[in-house]
Amino acid sequence: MVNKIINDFSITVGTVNGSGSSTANTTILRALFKMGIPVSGKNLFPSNIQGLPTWYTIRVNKDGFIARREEQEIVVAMNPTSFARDLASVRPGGAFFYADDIKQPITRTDVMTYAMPVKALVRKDQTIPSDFRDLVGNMVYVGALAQMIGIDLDAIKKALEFHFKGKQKPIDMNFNTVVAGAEWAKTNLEKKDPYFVEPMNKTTDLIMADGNTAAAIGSIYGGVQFAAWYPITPASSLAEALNDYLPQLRKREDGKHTYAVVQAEDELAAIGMTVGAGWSGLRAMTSTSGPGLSLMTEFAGMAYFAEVPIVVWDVQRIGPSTGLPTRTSQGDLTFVNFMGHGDTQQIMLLPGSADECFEFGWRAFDIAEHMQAPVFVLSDLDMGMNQWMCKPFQYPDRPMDRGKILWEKDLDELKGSWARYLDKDGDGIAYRTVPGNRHPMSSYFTRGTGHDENARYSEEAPVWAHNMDRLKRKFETAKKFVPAPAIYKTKGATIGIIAYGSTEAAINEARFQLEIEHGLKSDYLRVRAVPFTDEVKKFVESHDQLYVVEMNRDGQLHQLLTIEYPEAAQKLKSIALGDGMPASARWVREGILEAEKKNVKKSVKVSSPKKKAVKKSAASRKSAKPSPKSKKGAKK
Amino acid sequence: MVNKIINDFSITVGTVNGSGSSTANTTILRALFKMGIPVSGKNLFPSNIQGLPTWYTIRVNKDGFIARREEQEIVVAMNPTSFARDLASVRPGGAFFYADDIKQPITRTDVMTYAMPVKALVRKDQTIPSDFRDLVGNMVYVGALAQMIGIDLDAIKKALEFHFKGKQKPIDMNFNTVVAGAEWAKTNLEKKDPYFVEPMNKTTDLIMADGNTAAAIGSIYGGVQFAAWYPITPASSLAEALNDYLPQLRKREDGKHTYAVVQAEDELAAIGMTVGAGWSGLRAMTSTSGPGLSLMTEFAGMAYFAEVPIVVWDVQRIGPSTGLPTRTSQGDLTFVNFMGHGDTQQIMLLPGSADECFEFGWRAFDIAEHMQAPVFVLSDLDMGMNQWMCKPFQYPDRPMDRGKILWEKDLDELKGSWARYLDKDGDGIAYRTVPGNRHPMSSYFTRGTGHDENARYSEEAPVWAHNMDRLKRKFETAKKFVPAPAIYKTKGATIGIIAYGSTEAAINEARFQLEIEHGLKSDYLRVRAVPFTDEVKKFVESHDQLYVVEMNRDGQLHQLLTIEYPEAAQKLKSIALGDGMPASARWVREGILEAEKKNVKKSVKVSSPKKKAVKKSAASRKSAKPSPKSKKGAKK
Amino acid sequence: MTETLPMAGANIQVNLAGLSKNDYRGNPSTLCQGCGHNSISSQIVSAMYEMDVVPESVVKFSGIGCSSKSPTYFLNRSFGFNSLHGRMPSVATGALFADHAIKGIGVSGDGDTASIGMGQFKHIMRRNANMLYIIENNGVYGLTKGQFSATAEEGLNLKKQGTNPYMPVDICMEALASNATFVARSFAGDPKQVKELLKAAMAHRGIAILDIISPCVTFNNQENAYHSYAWGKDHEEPLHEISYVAPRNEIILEEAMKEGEVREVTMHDGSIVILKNLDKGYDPTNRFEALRALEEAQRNNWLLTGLIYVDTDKPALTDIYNLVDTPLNRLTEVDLRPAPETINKVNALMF
Amino acid sequence: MTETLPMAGANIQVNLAGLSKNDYRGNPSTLCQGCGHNSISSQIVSAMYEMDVVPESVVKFSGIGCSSKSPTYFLNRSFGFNSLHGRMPSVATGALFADHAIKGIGVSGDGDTASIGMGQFKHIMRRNANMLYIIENNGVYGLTKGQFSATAEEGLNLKKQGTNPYMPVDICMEALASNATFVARSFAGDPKQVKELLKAAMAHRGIAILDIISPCVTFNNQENAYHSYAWGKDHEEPLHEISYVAPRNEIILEEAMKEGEVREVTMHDGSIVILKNLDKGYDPTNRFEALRALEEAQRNNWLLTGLIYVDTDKPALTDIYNLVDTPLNRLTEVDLRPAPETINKVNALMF
Ligand SMILES: Cc1ncc(C[n+]2csc(CCOP(=O)(O)OP(=O)(O)O)c2C)c(N)n1
Ligand SMILES: Cc1ncc(C[n+]2csc(CCOP(=O)(O)OP(=O)(O)O)c2C)c(N)n1
Ligand code: SF4
Ligand code: SF4
Ligand SMILES: [Mg+2]
Ligand SMILES: [Mg+2]
Repeated sequence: MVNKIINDFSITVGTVNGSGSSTANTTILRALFKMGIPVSGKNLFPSNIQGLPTWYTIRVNKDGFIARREEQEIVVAMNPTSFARDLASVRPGGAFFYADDIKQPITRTDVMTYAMPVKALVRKDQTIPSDFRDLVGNMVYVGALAQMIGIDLDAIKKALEFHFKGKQKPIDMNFNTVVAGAEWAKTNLEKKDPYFVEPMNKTTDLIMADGNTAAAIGSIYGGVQFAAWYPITPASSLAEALNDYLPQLRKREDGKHTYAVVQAEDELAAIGMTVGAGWSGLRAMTSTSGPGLSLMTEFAGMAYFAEVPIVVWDVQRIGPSTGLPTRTSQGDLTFVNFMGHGDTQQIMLLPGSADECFEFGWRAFDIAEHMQAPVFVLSDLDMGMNQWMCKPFQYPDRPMDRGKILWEKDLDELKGSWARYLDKDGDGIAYRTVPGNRHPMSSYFTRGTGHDENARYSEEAPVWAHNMDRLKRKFETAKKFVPAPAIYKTKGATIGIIAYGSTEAAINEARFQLEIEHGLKSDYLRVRAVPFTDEVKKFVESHDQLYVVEMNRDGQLHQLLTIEYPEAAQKLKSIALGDGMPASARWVREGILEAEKKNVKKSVKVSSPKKKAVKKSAASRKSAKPSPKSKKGAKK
Repeated sequence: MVNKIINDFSITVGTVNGSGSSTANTTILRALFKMGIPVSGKNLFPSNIQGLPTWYTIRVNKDGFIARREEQEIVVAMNPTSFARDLASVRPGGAFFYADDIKQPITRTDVMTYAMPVKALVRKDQTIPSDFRDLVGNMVYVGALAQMIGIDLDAIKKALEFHFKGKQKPIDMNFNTVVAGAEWAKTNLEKKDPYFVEPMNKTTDLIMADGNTAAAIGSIYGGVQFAAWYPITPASSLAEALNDYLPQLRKREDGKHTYAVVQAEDELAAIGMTVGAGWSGLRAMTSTSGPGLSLMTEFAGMAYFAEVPIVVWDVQRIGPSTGLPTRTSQGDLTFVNFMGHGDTQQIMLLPGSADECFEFGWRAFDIAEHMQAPVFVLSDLDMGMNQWMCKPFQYPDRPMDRGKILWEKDLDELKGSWARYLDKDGDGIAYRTVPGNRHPMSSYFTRGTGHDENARYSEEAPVWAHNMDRLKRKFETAKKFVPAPAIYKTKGATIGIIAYGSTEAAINEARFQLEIEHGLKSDYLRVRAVPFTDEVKKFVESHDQLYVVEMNRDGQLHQLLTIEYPEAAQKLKSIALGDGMPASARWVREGILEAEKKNVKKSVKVSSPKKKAVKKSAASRKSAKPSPKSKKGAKK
Repeated sequence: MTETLPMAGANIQVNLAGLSKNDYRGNPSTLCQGCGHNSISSQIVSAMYEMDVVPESVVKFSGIGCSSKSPTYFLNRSFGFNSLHGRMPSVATGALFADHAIKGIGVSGDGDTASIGMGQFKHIMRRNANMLYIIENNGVYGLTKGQFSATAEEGLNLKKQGTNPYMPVDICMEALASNATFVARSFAGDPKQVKELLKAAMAHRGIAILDIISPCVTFNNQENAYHSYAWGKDHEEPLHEISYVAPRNEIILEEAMKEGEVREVTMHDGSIVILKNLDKGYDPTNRFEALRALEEAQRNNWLLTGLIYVDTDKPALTDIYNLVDTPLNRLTEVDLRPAPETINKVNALMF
Repeated sequence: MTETLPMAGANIQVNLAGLSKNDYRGNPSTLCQGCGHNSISSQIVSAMYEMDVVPESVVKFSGIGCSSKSPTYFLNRSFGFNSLHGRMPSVATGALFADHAIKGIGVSGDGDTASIGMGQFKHIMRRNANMLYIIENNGVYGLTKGQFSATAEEGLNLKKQGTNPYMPVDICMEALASNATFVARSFAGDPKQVKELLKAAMAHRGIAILDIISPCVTFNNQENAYHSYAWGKDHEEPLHEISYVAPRNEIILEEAMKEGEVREVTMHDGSIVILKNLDKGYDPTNRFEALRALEEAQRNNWLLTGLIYVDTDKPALTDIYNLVDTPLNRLTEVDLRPAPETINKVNALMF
């Protein structure tokens, strides 16, 4: 038998949507994590509730590279519909597990195949109620897999105990099936593939979290008081996590609430309510994705202009339009930047990991209230809904910043003399009061129309320009308060890479490969906010060759950097691909290498090379390019 | 007496909103036009229906420069509220006419003042019904003005005949008052100011039109079949002009209609209906302004992605948010360019004159149907609602382009085999069918979700990327079909000016002044569409110093040019001012001169110099910069 | 026609349109097994087949949701537009101007119609657009995994969602308030009635609102829930049966109805709906009666089904606009572009 | 308080809040002379003064339109939010969570509420937000110069606009359909009734819909028009008079009412509205009666005014949420940020 390959491969499980395989898959993920092995789990699911094929991919990597990988060394096929496709997807020399009730031809000889008597084993166990059989059946492949690659059964038990919150009955029912599967495999299967796991210590002091839950909990530590939302994939679980965790984390003796979460009738209402709440002094947020974001445009412009602090989470999915609700993207950057008619500059935060979702969860409120402006936090489906290994959440390292707000006593000191839009401090940020303030001089009139420093309606040209210039000054001030970029240097780096968000894992892996396999050393800057801080400027200035890597078609960050740093325009090159799949080290690496080859300006961005990249990654995604079909075909 | 100044000054009339002075003002405008003198008329009105001050400015200029000018040589004051301000606004040595029933002190000695017995004269004329007196009273200043500066009474008569469509009674009533005013002035007033008009022949073969009417009529010649709209200033008059002119221009024997104009419940519905109509094969349009445009975002993205031909007129007013509904701007450029979440590229047309509004009115449909894409036409309040001298409307010089559309016979030939999103011709534009096609193979399913070439839903990554790349290719194709820029060269020009839309008049005047007074020669390119055509590229490449002049704060065209031409980023400088007032030659000239002085890159755009520019123009707009007031002040 | 067509073969049974039932089907459903929406789709197929509808003369519309996916599962030979969430009414309104011979069939959900779509829903009824507007009403947002929609009863308790604090929207009451010209309700568990009402609605010229309680087996099916099968079965109180008869001579409805009487309402296309009155002389042309019946049902928490209100006199939207006989989307430059000589007249007006 | 305040001087008459009527005024109106909206603003000033309302405990909201400008013309000492066209309800809903002691006063127009705002209007009623929601209803878009709004009667003919082809929205019918807890209508030409209804609405806890026919003298005032003074004067049919009495002991309404009887409805704050029944034993707590009366009025083209429906039992939105006694917007870090030790428990859950 070939030499073992340890802790360095990917497992993909193909099941039917709605068949409850997620418990089984997260159990495997958690068990591996418990064994101290770096892992990641990604769910590739359809925009459907039940019946269509869905896949879950677990990457195991001893060096801690957990980005999506095109190759699948181990594939588990539980779904007849995707059986052929799943079989085809196994890497030569890999392992193919499948439920033996799927009677379909095994068309490959270059992979090891293992048939599992799933139904039979489950039926054998009398303790399992018949209507639970399908569900529990998934545990058979957990057991078989555990046995064949060496997952520690104790780790699996711990995972199940956690999952079922210690409830013995389901724990036993499932664990017994795992054991049954393992034992059956032990006696009936002969290990012919080289893939094994072995315990490590690389996950100590790490946690497993999805970005949406992290964002919700972060918001709670930020003191969120009002959240209005409307359901939309992949953002729903953020608001739902607020509903889950608020009662625990903000529990009080008197059982009363310090917050309100409102499910609005749509996104116009969701942001409208949020604007109302933010205006009246609450830490207010809403969360949505593409289509909902587009509907928020008018209010986004008003919040910018009327200077209302709100936080908007945009968990990006791929668009335009309804697009693919269950595929990821970084496609909303330029839209949000210019969101709203007229001259608008929006503040954006760009978290790059689950723990950063937590951090920005609370920081977003500080920034919004300090700047008296809407703050958009752009996460994405991959970061928001998948399980990520990350640092534990850090308790906020500073007190809340409520910004320049005047209450009764402040107004008494001022003898009631203040002006809502007066730039007293020269930073573009004026002082505000909020409803409920009972001081007779506290009130003012808020409007989306032109106004003077006293909030009075004005059509005077200089008054308008004066106010707009202050808003621009305020945006400059924001550079001092938004998160600085994360910068990773390599001695002797010849190129600089600029990226943001969930591509971090892929980029780190690609940088490693570029250095090892191609001798190409790189520095890496991960932008964490717009407006860009001085660190970004310095990084751009100090590199002659810069690649801006992102998951969209048009190279949106590249466009914003070009506008901000025209003097550097020529050295900024765009590596952009938007096809709904999480970034992989391969396309980052190939994109950079191709760009390095033909050092023609922007060549990468627009045309053929990029399209090639698409085809390649396409191919690597094991699905043929579509070929024109007759209309008739369309009807079948 | 000083030497005459002939056909080169501005007249401003200050009245009360809703007092019906517009008839009087357009009568003066038309009379001057009839006299062959280049003129323009601009209405500076409040966002209010009755009672607030409003101004109408007529510029008379023998050289044909008709942009807004800061100086007022002749001011007519009919409104007590704005009397002092009006008096202060007269240029030293100028003339100040006022209704003698306004009993307020004349605080200046450096202007010639003429009191007019408006009420008395009107009351004298028994033929005028009492409730018509205020209305007709305005004709008194028309008469006095005519007498004092030399407007031809026949020309006035012709103007009134046109205005009242030949109805004798109102014509007489008004003209008699004009004559009375003139005669009274003749016998009672002594001409002490130098401003006179004299007949010329510079308006032959020209017409007078507002951009909204021109756009509506142009759309009718473009064969508009469906228009959905929701009222909003300054766009309403475009849709209302459709209602006015469609019945005349599309009249049929059978009295039936070939079109439908629907007033929707809001802008989401307006564009939704338009998308439905465009999808089903009608030439469909909607018209709106800032706030409405923001509400159209979700559908704009869908129309781009589902490839539905629609035309959207955006008559820009200044924003963000509700902003100033009655002030002009060029502030929606970057917003529309990126309109919609996800990767979106929108086609924009940028008319620069009333006759171009007519031309783009019909061309927009050809482009939309040829490209199977939404086409946004960005006009503005100044162009759309004010009267402009321009070339006569030219009948369309080419047949309608209905684009790639398949009907029954085409499908028979194809044996029903076609695919909605297949790029058969390599130009990114596929073939489409429309509902009502009775061929059994004609139908397909339209969606905003990911789809393959047969319009089937697909979540495959390569299918998505393949389709998005085609859309990008299609956008490239658009460069061949959108209007090329207008280019004006000067021998020995050292700088290039790039602008668009209604600033043309101001820029031409500024170029003239720069050449004569400062020896600075310039070439001028007026962008007429996005995507930019090759002519724009060549112009950019062939100049070392480029000034991008526009009426917004952030230099939006400058931003788009920077993204498109990074290699030229450093020579592109932004001259941007958005304060709601139409561009004047002065700020264009001063902006360029200041930029020329300190040739530091982008210095103009961001900071102090630009702000100075603002203040200057502010000052020139005769209204003090607002100073912080106490809240108490706010309450009075 | 070409041989590539999925047309009826020699010995397959066909209807008067010469089509087999297959010609009315759509793609296989991707909805959950047992979803109420699926049975509605198959009733649409049957109704269209039995009414000899020509698929090409129908256009399908929907918004976004599980329900809004349905148009892919019937009438493959009809054009379809799966629009935006809550925006089906505006898209349909515009599209139906292209060819006034076309009938619209819209399928929406309670979230799509009563939550985000409330505004457009109300306004398309005011305009009386000529379409069958089906609401597959399950009280939840199915596609986003079961949150409460605006039609969920107040106090309804769902495991993951907690308790619904807001008053429910009554689709039929809303339709009456907005002067819809055809208002009916049924229950997906009663395919016969669903089909009859579908036929009646298809025959109606103008907006036909059909609120079909369609249980979400996955997210809203506990015993106590209004939109669940269980609930429907107990509480259902059929208002009157309807059976459809192919076009005959018109019969106009008189005033009062007596117990058990049989009553016919004549549709604009001359076809007839026969009403069998089950209870207290119900007259579906009496708006006041309709309001009363609904108010009573609300108070008693009844699931009132049947043809609740119909008004056959109001002109449909496109009729109001007095359009040319040729479908607008078949007009050409000759009809659409004013003659060259007109341009001078126009320029003469520009002064 | 500082001497810079516009407070009542020594010998100026003040109310129980120690304020003079001036303290309730706003800026001078910029609306047209004779606009119905202006008389409503002055009735608001009077009502608030007479009810001893503390201006700082009221927040003003509006959308966009002539009507929506009104909040600048009353209660200068209250906070105000002139929001977006049709979006007043959502902004108010969010803002009112900040301090549950605050009462919202919203002024909207028929376009702002029934056209673009229909969706949010319907949903704020479902939620029973604690605010007085006034619709200044003139059947046109005043600020954009007189186009038809959604409440314009079908067939209404306006010079510049032509004929309105669509069915009108009946604000009160919509309110009833959406289970609003207070529904009333008045006429700007009847200041006394307007003021009484304003007081009753202010005393109601929950959403109070007040549809006030408010003629647009500039664009919609021909004799034949529903929303014009002329029309109102002839067709107005007062339903019952209301006079307001300061808080006393509660009296609960019994069932049937007899001719001419005097009937009192007790509001949540204990204050009382006395109803003088003019016609056929009208009972404003009977939803069915309300529907009947409106339906009848619609059929006869009557302008029905008065307190049409009231339900004093439903909790207001913020009550449902069981909030702490301190206004939310006065809570500080101590109340809002979980204690440091909790973070480890949280991290333990992340696996
Ligand atoms: C603007 C927008 N917001 C949110 C969504 C997400 N979304 C998709 S379907 C749906 C709800 C569908 O509910 P319903 O209309 O009742 O249909 P059902 O699935 O229950 O049949 C939502 C909120 C969306 N697609 N677009
Ligand atoms: C999104 C948006 N669309 C359109 C407008 C233009 N607009 C301003 S007021 C108004 C109508 C107001 O009508 P109504 O609410 O009845 O108030 P009224 O002026 O009649 O009192 C419109 C359409 C706007 N401000 N915003
Ligand atoms: S989730 Fe509910 S509504 Fe959606 S398909 Fe499944 S059963 Fe039907
Ligand atoms: S236009 Fe009409 S609604 Fe507006 S202020 Fe004037 S009268 Fe009132
Ligand atoms: Mg539903
Ligand atoms: Mg109105």
